[in-house]
Amino acid sequence: MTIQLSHEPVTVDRDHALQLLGEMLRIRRFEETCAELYMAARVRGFVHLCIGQEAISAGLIPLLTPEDRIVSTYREHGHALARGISANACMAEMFGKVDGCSRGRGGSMHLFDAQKRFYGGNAIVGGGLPLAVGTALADKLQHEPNVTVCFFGDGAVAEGEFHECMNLAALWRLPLLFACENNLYAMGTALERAQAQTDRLVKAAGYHVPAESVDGMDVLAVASAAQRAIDFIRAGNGPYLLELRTYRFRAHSMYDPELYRDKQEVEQWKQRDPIDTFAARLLQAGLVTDAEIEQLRQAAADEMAAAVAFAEASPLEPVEQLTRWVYSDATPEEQER
Amino acid sequence: MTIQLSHEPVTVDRDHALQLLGEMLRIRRFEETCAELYMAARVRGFVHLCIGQEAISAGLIPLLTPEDRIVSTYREHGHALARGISANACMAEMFGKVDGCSRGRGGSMHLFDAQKRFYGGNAIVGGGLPLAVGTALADKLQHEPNVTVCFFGDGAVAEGEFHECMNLAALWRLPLLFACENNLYAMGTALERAQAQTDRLVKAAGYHVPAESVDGMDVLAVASAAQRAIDFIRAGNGPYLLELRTYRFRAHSMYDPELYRDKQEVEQWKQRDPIDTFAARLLQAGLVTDAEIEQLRQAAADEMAAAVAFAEASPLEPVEQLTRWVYSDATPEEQER
Amino acid sequence: MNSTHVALAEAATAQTTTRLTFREAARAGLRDALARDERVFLMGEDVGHYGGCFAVSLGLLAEFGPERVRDTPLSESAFVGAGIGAALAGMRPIVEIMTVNFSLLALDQILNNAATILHMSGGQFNVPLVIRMATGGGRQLAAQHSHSLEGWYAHIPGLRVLTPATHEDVRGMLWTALEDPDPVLIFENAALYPVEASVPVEWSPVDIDHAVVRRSGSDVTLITYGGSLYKTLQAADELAAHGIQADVIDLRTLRPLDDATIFESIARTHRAVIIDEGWRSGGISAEIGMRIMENRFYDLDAPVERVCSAEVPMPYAAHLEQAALPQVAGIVAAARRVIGG
Amino acid sequence: MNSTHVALAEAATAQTTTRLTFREAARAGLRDALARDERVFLMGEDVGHYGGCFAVSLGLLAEFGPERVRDTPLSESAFVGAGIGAALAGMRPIVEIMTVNFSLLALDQILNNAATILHMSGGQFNVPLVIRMATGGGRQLAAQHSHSLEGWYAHIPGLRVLTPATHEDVRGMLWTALEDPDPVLIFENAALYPVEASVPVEWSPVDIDHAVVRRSGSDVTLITYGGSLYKTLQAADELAAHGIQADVIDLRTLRPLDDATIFESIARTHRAVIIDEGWRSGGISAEIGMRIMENRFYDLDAPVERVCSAEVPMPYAAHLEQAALPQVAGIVAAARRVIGG
Ligand SMILES: Cc1ncc(C[n+]2csc(CCOP(=O)(O)OP(=O)(O)O)c2C)c(N)n1
Ligand SMILES: Cc1ncc(C[n+]2csc(CCOP(=O)(O)OP(=O)(O)O)c2C)c(N)n1
Ligand SMILES: [Mg+2]
Ligand SMILES: [Mg+2]
Repeated sequence: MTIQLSHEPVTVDRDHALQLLGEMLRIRRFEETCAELYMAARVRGFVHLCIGQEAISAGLIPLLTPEDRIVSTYREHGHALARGISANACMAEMFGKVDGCSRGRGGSMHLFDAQKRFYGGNAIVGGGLPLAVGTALADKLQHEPNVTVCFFGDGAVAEGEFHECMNLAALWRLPLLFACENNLYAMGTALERAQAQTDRLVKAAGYHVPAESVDGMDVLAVASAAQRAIDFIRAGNGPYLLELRTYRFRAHSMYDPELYRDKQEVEQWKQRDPIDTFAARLLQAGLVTDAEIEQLRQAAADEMAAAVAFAEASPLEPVEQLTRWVYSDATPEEQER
Repeated sequence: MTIQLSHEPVTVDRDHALQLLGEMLRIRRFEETCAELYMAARVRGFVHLCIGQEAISAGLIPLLTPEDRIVSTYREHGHALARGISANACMAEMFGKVDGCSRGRGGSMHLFDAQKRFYGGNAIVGGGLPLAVGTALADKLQHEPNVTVCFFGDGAVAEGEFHECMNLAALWRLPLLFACENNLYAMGTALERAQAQTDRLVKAAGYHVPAESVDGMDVLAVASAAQRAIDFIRAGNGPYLLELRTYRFRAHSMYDPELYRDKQEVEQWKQRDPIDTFAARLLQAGLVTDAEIEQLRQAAADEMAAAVAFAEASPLEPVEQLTRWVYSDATPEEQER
Repeated sequence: MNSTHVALAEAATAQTTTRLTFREAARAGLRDALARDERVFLMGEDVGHYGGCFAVSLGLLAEFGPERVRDTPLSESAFVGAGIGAALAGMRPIVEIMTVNFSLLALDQILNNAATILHMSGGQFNVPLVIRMATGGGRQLAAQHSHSLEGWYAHIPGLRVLTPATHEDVRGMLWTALEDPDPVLIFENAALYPVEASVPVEWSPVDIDHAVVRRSGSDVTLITYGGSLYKTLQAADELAAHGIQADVIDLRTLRPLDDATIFESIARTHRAVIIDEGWRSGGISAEIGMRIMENRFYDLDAPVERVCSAEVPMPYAAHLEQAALPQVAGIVAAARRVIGG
Repeated sequence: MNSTHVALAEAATAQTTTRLTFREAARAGLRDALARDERVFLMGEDVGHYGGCFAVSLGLLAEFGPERVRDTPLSESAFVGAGIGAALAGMRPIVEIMTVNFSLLALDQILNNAATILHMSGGQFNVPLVIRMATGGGRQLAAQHSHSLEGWYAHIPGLRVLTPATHEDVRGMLWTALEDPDPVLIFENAALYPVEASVPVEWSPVDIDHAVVRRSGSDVTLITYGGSLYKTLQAADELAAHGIQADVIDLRTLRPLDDATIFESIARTHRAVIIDEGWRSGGISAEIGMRIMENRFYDLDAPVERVCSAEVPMPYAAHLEQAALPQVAGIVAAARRVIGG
């Protein structure tokens, strides 16, 4: 069994279990595909994989309504896929194609989808937090019962924006879930070399924000804690901080000699792979069969292969459109003013 | 007797008492003079008075060595005078004269003195905190036993810089005293309308920084707490946060209709005037006489009258020197490059 | 400054007029916006209980309540970013930053988010946000409260930069700005706040696409905006006394620049001086001059000149500060030089 | 890019040479500085254990220890400000900001403190601080990692802005910068890091006061800096093939600009094109052009032209990004236009 930081027993039925497992497998396969494509120089730029962290996307995001809002980081493939942005649109974006979810302008770090209320991939560490305060404020002002979820890393906690935004959200009782994906490193900087106080709960107390720390490698624990947090927020009680304790199995981005951590540490965490451990639990409990898991795996593989084909077939944005959307309504010629 | 938030009994002898009282009276008189001069349009710009807050400067600053460093705010007349920048130099600065401690370039908000290691008057709220981290870091790297004191207001605590700097100072165990002058308002914004967590001790715990809250209207309480803090820091234990609970009796700056607070609240706080209450205590204890207090008052009046005369007599910086010191060694002509 | 200015405002209208300060005109714009559209709210430090650091929003809290006239803590990055987020989610925020120097704390949000998200998202997310801030020197507020960075902001694609100089513009531009689907920065020269003028009682949105010729002449083009407009008009008066007729262009919008109005004037005058309270090197004055060269080189009878602020952090002392700022005498001298004195 | 570049570096020296990348040259500069002066330390995100986000500082932690190669948390404003404070208190800090876009988080400290304190204190406190950061596009890093804001920074009085383009400059300028009593910003175009060249084994500080003519010609002046130098040299080769000889000026320092070198060249060529990877409007290219007009108007045979980046947030897709950046063909075409093709 996995280590479980949250307390209460979590129950899950077969369909739900398969859905959670399937989502994690989709994300994993998407990212493994990206890594291969990157090696083959068909995807470029900075690519940050969340391999190892999939339980967070799979556990939390399906709890949201379609009207809820998500603000994310450059490590957002999992969030985007779990939110329902199609693998096709995500993959085409990796290829810089016009059918990408940001028309090829964003790339891996900047997946956007207005329909899904997915406010991007933000690649300024901490830069999404103020936006999330704003979307939550808008919902509050418009009396909409929506929750905004803002994902950010352990490293982002050191930025002034974290502080300012925790305070604003608490002061104004905004419907905002601070979802801190603590994977113990900010690039090569271990948490304890970056922050004097590593206990997120004590930190949250500095803003009168309720907080919980949860095993982010356990999709059920994530779902259960996230549900508590979302219920709390939707009931009008203001913001909530969820610390999702996790680990990234891969390099920070595609370039990274990983001088800053032990191979052994990585191996130990891999024992807690959110997919393998969950699958093992389900098998042990007799809830699903090996064949069913294999089927999910195959479905993910097929989906991502199709996504690659889709992305390859997608055209490029015509170069004449380069200056389109610097301003909203302007034609390319007008933009040049 | 005054309300005393700090616990231990404080003892003070006659000379020390007179010195503390005298310093507060100097600061008070300097600022009353500034207010008059402002009304007469002989001092301009933004002028922020610390009337009501004098116990902080008088209690804390004399505990420092000449090698210690001070980084301050735009409300820094008291800090500057207590640090030993002459009233002449401060007053000439208010007049924008060449004998001003910043040669007239700074004005009320930007008093500087390299010899006194007084790193300014900073008028960006929170903007001095990173500088103070830097001077403390320099001392640590150079194995100098100095302490940096950084003054800032309650309002500055909301800025990201407070957060980043508390963390850096704690992480690196820097010899830095965070001296928060909590006068309950940031311009017109009451503390509880600006900050979700108003308990500074809980906030400091968010950075593993030891902290103490002290009655900033009681010069002895200030001195006693400050000594504890400075001893702790100088012993190499890292930073310390001191919350000095105080009140400004005047407007935020010279322009301010004071719509945001009750006259009654101001009157109540004036009952706790740091000068009057301390004088009363000393008289009651039979430590000083009325005549001695009157003498101090007169000395302050004389000193400030002389400072005005000095400032008036001081010449203006020649206009040809306008571009001097944009860069260090350049002549005005070179600056124009 | 007053006489030219009043004349200007009064010439502009034959309607019923009322006298008010620039501050009151700005406030009237805010009040109209709040009354007109429920999605509009004003947010910033001390906009509510204090009444605004320059008293621009005085009284609006009582009128519209604390949800819509929202005091913020000292957290420029967070509340500017919150304005962006609120705009993305259906609101029409007006964010006030007290002074342009403080806006640097929010520049990451302004450049990396507000100006960028529309393009980076492939056109999906526009940011209908208005940010207002005070700018400019002349009030002895020294080096952290007195700069003029509006021209510098005009470097950033994705932003619109407005610099109202007249009472009608400061009142009416806000309306137009709020109708813009993209982020608009409005820079109000704080030295203008106390200035009184007569303005029409009835009023309407102000064009933010075009510069306006505030005075016509055929000998030289004087190009300016914001607080420098009045000095420039005064210089034009002095030049007229010497028989030199100046065309005075008030740019109003620094991004995008209205090249056509500038070029049309140059085609008539063949000479130009740019007056800008910002620092000279790399300021908006350089861009304007460069565009004139690129597009109207063969129309020019002399090199374009600039009258800008000295390249110094603004000093406190009055005599130094005034020496650092553009002045009427300097404008007149530059104009005479380009005319070939 | 490589061939021109290598030729350039090799032509420059008759001494014993060694081959290294631009990254290694930058590292060599850092190592020398750390070894030479105890007051020097390097501070920034991931400069230590990670080895630097672009591997520039790889190995320096092991060599100099964690006090002098100091990893910081993600706190740009605080650690840049800490660099200023440490400089004020006797150290010679080198602060690294990973990428220019992130520097916006520290702009308040850079402008309101670093650039201002000397003047505001009446000459008492100078700030001997060096800030290094990566700049530029071309690596498909999209709109929050790819801009070229060095020209924009050059607007700020009190700063020096350096843009080393060659291996010798990136190595030797650090030395000179550290000897400067005032804040110096060094912008390293990240696209250059992997480029190899031969450089002398023995080396010395590099002049940061003067631009340098990298190639001589009398038909047209091409003015550039940083990453665009190589495209410009390539364009000069192509022009030469058409019988047009270009003078290529590498500015090296964007503030203060070395006007004399520019004007001297214009006096010979009477024509100029400015090539700048920054955005066009209000960029350093405008300032250069404007200065040429102000000072050498009557020397010019044609308006000065600019080849800049398109005014868009940098897109990810390679074809769009390349279309946004200055390219050789565009430089050649502009040069031919000013020559009157
Ligand atoms: C403001 C800013 N500074 C630095 C960077 C470079 N950078 C990108 S990701 C990263 C580490 C962030 O760590 P964390 O918040 O823990 O998220 P993780 O990458 O671990 O998911 C850094 C330093 C950046 N993108 N933005
Ligand atoms: C970054 C910044 N934002 C806003 C201001 C305007 N301002 C000057 S003082 C002040 C209030 C600060 O309050 P506090 O920190 O409590 O200090 P106090 O004035 O009470 O001493 C404000 C909002 C500023 N100077 N700098
Ligand atoms: Mg992390
Ligand atoms: Mg206060």
